[in-house]
Amino acid sequence: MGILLLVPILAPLAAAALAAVLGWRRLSAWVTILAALSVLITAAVLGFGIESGVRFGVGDLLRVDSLGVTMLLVIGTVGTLATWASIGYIDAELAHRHTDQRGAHLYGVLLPVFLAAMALAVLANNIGVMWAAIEATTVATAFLVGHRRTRGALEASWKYVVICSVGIALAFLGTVLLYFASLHAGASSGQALDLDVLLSRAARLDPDVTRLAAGLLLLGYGAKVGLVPFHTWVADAQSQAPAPVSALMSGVLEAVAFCTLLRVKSVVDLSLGTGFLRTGLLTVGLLTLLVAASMLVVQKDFKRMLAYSSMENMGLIAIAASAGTRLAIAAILLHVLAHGIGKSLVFLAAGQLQAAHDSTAIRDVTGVLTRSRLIGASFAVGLAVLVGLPPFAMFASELSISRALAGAHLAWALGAALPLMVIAFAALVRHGTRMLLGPPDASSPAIAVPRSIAAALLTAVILSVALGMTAGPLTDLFHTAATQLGASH
Amino acid sequence: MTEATYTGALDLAAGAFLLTAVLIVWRRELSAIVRLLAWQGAALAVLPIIEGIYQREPAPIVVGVVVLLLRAVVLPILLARAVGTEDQERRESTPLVNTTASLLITAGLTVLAYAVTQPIIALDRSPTTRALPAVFAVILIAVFVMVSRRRALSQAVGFLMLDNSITATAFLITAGVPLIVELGASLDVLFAVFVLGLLTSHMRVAFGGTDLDQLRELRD
Amino acid sequence: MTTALHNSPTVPALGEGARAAPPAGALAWLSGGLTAALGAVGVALGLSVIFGEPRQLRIGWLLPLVGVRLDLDPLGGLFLVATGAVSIAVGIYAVGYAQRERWARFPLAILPLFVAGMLLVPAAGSITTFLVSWELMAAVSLFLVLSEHRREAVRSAGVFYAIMTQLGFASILLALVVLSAAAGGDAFSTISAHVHDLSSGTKTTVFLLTLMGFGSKAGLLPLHAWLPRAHTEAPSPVSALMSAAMVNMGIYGIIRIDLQLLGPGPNWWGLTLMIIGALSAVFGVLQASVATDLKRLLAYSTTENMGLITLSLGAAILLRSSGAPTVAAIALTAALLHLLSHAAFKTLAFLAAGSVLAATGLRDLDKLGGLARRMPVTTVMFGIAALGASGLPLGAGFVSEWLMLQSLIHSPADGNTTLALAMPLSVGAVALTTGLGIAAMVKAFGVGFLARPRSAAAEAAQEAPASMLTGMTLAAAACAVFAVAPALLGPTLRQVLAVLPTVGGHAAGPQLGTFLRLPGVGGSLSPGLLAAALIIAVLLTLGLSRWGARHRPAAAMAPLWASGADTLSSRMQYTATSFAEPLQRVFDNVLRPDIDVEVTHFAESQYLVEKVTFRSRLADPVEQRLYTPVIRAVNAVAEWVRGAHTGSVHLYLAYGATGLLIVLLVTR
Amino acid sequence: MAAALQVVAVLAGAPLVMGGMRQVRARLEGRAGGGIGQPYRDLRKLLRKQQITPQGTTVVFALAPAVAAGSTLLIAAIVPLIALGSPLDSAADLFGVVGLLFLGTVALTLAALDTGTAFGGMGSSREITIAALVEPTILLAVFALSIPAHSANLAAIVSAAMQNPGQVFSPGSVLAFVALVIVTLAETGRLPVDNPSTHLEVTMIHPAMVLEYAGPKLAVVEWASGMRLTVLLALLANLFLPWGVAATDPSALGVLLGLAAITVKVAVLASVLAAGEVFIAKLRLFRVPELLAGSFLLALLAVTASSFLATTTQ
Repeated sequence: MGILLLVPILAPLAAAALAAVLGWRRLSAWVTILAALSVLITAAVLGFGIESGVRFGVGDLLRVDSLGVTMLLVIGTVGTLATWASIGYIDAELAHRHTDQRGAHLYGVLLPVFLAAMALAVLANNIGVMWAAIEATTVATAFLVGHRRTRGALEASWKYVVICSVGIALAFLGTVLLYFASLHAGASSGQALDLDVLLSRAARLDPDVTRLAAGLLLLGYGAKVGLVPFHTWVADAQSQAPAPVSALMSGVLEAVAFCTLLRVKSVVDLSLGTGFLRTGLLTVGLLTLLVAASMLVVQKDFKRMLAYSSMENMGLIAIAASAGTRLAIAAILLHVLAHGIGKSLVFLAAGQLQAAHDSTAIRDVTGVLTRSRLIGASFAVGLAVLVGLPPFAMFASELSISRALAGAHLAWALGAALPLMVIAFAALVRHGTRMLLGPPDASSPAIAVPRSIAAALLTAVILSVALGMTAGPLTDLFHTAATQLGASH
Repeated sequence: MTEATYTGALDLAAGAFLLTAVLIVWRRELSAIVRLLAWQGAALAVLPIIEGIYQREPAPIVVGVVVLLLRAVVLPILLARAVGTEDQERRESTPLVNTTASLLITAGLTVLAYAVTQPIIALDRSPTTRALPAVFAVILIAVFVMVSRRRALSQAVGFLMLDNSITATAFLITAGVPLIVELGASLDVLFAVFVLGLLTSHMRVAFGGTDLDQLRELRD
Repeated sequence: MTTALHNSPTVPALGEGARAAPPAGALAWLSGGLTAALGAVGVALGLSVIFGEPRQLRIGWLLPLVGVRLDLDPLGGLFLVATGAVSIAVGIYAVGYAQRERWARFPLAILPLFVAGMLLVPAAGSITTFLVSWELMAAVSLFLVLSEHRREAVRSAGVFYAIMTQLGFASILLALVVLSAAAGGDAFSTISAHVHDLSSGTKTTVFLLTLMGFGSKAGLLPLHAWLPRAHTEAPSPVSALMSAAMVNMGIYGIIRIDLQLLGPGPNWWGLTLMIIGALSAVFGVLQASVATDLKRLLAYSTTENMGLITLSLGAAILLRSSGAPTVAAIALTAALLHLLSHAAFKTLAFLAAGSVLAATGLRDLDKLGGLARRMPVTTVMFGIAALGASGLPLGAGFVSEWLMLQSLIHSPADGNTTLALAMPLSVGAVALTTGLGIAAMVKAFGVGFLARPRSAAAEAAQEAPASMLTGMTLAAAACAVFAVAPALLGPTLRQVLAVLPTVGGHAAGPQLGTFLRLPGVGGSLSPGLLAAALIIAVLLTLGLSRWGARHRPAAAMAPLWASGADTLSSRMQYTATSFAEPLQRVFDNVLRPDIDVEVTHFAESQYLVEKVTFRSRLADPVEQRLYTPVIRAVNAVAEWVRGAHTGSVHLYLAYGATGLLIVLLVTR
Repeated sequence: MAAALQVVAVLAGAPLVMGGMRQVRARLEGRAGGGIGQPYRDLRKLLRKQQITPQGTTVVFALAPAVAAGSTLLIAAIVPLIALGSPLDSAADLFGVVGLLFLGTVALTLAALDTGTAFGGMGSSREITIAALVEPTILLAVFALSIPAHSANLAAIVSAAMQNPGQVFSPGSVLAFVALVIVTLAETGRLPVDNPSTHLEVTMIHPAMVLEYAGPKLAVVEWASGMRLTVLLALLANLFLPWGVAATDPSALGVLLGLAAITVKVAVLASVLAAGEVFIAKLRLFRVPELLAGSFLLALLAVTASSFLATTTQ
């Protein structure tokens, strides 16, 4: 059983190795898709094969619980969509000479490495390894962000690497401090950073040191989630990265980082009580929402708009996490999954728009719905998902988050967040309408949709609708994850 | 090694560590900064070696030697290569904060570090943790260097300083993190510096320089 | 008159793109049929609940983390019936309308979904289900509003609508989750069982927030501004559904949450409702009376009527807490009856306006006219609707407005200063509303349908196809019932009233028979008898005017006097703008028209005028005073945040460093 | 029975009231006047003229006079002019009566718009403006009147006033009376709101609306406006001075007494009105709202005074 835990990490790595050998070929691309799919299948097997409970693999280096399974589902789902769409994307980039064979080669190698790093981050038992995996995602995506090697891409990747690395470095410092506290709580040096050990000894951690560690971890992983104050890379990186990579960064990477934050929170809450991180999460969550909503209002670039929408959602789940109840955690997980799929939709559609117009300015794009039914509808559905309209799942998750907040006596936070969300909604609807509706300009270029991207988009639309109707067995999974994270009722 | 020599050696290493950081803030010559960084790496490597000698354990010494190789040799060389050949690139252009103010801020940050580390020292009063404030101060100084330096390379140096200081903190308070974590972390740092170096050279091609003030095209 | 708020669409501009889509015959039948069928189901279900047992349904797996819980009681049943009935008429109408206007597939596909969403709202048995169906209804209606998205006016109306409806939703969401958290349950039944444990602060918060949210949906001031935009730009069957059925949900929310769940509230709740209701009614009708866009006029009339209903609801609360439950029951009956009759005549009005729009491509009253000869059935239909909207005898709105006035004048006079001031002022407000409402409807009917056509498009108008006429006829029949035989609704209203604690359950409501009698207070009315007597009197007059007919020469036709010109031109007629001009001048201070008169002289002489340009813009003053500053503030904050993101990596790192310092200082 | 008599009396008496008022005015202005019977002669003349339908008008134009007249007749049948207890009394209360009154106004307004002439539009626009502004005053006055009787039904109001004659001179009642007088003037198109005998088109309201009527239709219009004035004056008189109104199921003598009483009351009121009109000029159209606002205030005071008074007497 333990060996199964290695699949989500090794399968993408194998695909990367193959891509390294073969270069950008159909075969390696399909193997990459299969690798992503294998992550999804592993998640399904892990989730439904056996009764709930935490399992370990490779000694106690890897660990899977319901939260891990959920995150693997997200990685697998969005990863499959993104790798699938990558075929069409890279072909088009090659055709338009935005990249060369070397660039494509690099892309083919780094994308599965990125997936593997994320899988490791959610499966690691040791929070140090978790940290290393998260930092590895930065390294892996640095060149993906700068893939086009234009000035903008270069600038974005520099900022991305520098800002994220500083943030993550602070998280490392926090990890070190937690290790220190854990050692002094009597843990043996080899296991002091293991989650299960930390959880079992949480009550004996030195509160002063733990508080410092928790603050640094929140700040550090917050950088990767896209929370204030290290949020400044998000828009640059996600707007410059290739569409499938943007989808992964926005839909999965941020969520994975948030999942580590949740794990840390479960330890810290046991040690310090819920008050400390609650204050912290609320502060950064609300500030993030404020920044995201404001930037959405003044936005002129549709890819940056999508990036700020990610920030908005991350801010929201940070606020939700501060409630910390079972309902809140379950809602966060649903939110993350729905957001991942929705973001894939909009980013992949946006990628085609960018390819057609060679611009990402909102004002350059009009009448998409009449020009390309598929791209227009995908973008519209994606936006509807993101702004939380029923019948899509983010409506249910936002509703549940609201209930959880009110239930945790945080109605005031909800009251502060809702106007900001309405502002964000207003901005997204305004920009979306501007792009999608209306008569097409006579001079508008045709929007090409490669088959693989069309397939990915259709799949994502179907998934979005289905998830909006019912989460089926996932509901139990989410609730178990919440219980395992020590959430109260 | 006696208790007193041990404490003295630790303090000396930590002091040297802090000193290199202050000098990096002071100096503007890029090659000098890189050299200082190498010295800092050496000071960092000394910490586990002292520990190993004192405890009479080989493992920390091995770790120290690896660290020495990586931080005092490999990474500075990587950076030095990225400094490039052009003359005008060798000096830091006027920093955002002038040298005097920078040094004053550094002093302030050091004081802050002393204040902040008190809870950690309180938990474990040992010679190692007593040296912690000096190392912790470098964390703050490193961040300050990254905020105030205009050249891409100076920022990379700042990042490395940050990483050095965190590693040093780990050595001082926990005698290093578990091996697998250390391995992962070092690998990440290596790659990160590699990436930063590569980006710097790309930047030189695309922007004709490495002044980070040029990176202001992406905004709303 | 040019108004900045709308452009009068012309024939080619309408659905230009939709023309490219394939003709939607079968789809139109399917969609319209489905809509009507859903409506019929709603009516049947509603009636079965009103006169039978409450029904419940729970589906746990549907909607992740939320589940669906439906609980039907007579109150919900009443709204099911209203929504369903409107949907039947609209569904049938839509079959013809969609074909004539060549609707695209998407709006046709989601039309039934809209009805489904609206039927779910009153059926919801828990706050989550309520919120889901509420937002579903809002979202689908938004997409329907956007169906003619090729026109700029439609897009901007759609965006405006989306934002305001989301704002309303946010406030309802906050209120309801606070309520459910405080009461410790999600289902309405649980909440009502624990409502006594709530602190008055919680209740007040919930009341104010729901009032904002539901008020916005009902088009009440000051969050009404979406209504004249969205209802105007939506395709007419959709306008009918929105204006006659969807806005009712706002009232439903107020009744369900604020009157029923939170119990009879304190006095000031009632007073607040009355003030908001009165302001909305007067403001709405004032805007309607100066509007020149037919659909905009009808939309503002919706605000007016919702205001009247809210006023009555407030009066019910106030009367109940002043110890007059019987009179409170009259007020509540008036509110519910008016809601139903409004649904009937507003459906009819929008459908008739839709057939005018379909026939001429015009909504601008200043360009219409002369339709009575070209579209006789539609004209009659609109006439019936307008009569209903003006609250005159024989009209659908008469009985409910009468009940409203009766409840207001029969407040107990026991030295209660609040009542002694509130009631006469309310009577004044209702009266002014009725008076101006008459003016608005006379204008709409007289200028729009009578006289001579004012444009070529109006001249070429043709009567609507059979399915559209059938839909309208159904609505007209409903209007007739409200006008002359409201007794038919007596049992229904009695059942509904019994479940509303505001009345107390024991207080007998007014008896709706051939004669309406108000128990406890004097007052009776028989609309049926009155109608019959009036018809007899008119016939009698016609007979009397035959006196001396033997001596008359044969009847003849003659041209009208053209004030000395050769022939009477349609440009000599009064237009809607000129018709409303006296009212506009009287209410100058409220309406604040923006008038430009530009006189161009001939070059030769100062005294010879070449042309005079007159431009009058009527914007919504509430919008200008309230919305503009808010939007400006949001933009200012957004600009400030944008200014903080300069793109400098140093600055960005400095933010991080600041965060680090704060963490270090806070955690030590 | 009494109701039928009321209808007949109003039908027959309306021209007389008009003629009487014109005669009073003429005499006061120093003219000889056409005599009290002149309106009858006018009506007969008009009824024998050719029926001419203007081109382009619809059935609205044709039916409006009948609706206006019919609604007034119906009012005459409802209100207690001669005796209480009309069979239609419980079919409509004072609010219903006001509604019927407006129905007549609206019919003529629509007819004026239907002609499509500038004058028609002008007249109806002004008429409807005034009607809209009159409505609040009327309904508030109704409110004030209904307070003592606890009902807006006419029989109840009149019988309450008969049982408690002192109440007529209460402040509330007086204020309501003044308010009602003003709205009656506005509703019937008398000075200072409108000038019934003007021929200057720009100043007219009601005459501008009916400008296109001729022959028998004009007769009905004229007749209707006479009846409207008569009914309103009679109603006004009986609401405040109900003396002489016969009880329910009256004897023949009671009916005769009632008839006499109402004749006297209407005659006095009409003469006072006509005499007053000699001394006042027509208000500018945009000053009319001020007058109506004043009457609204009076009515409001009437209501509050009544309700506070009702409190103190209890």
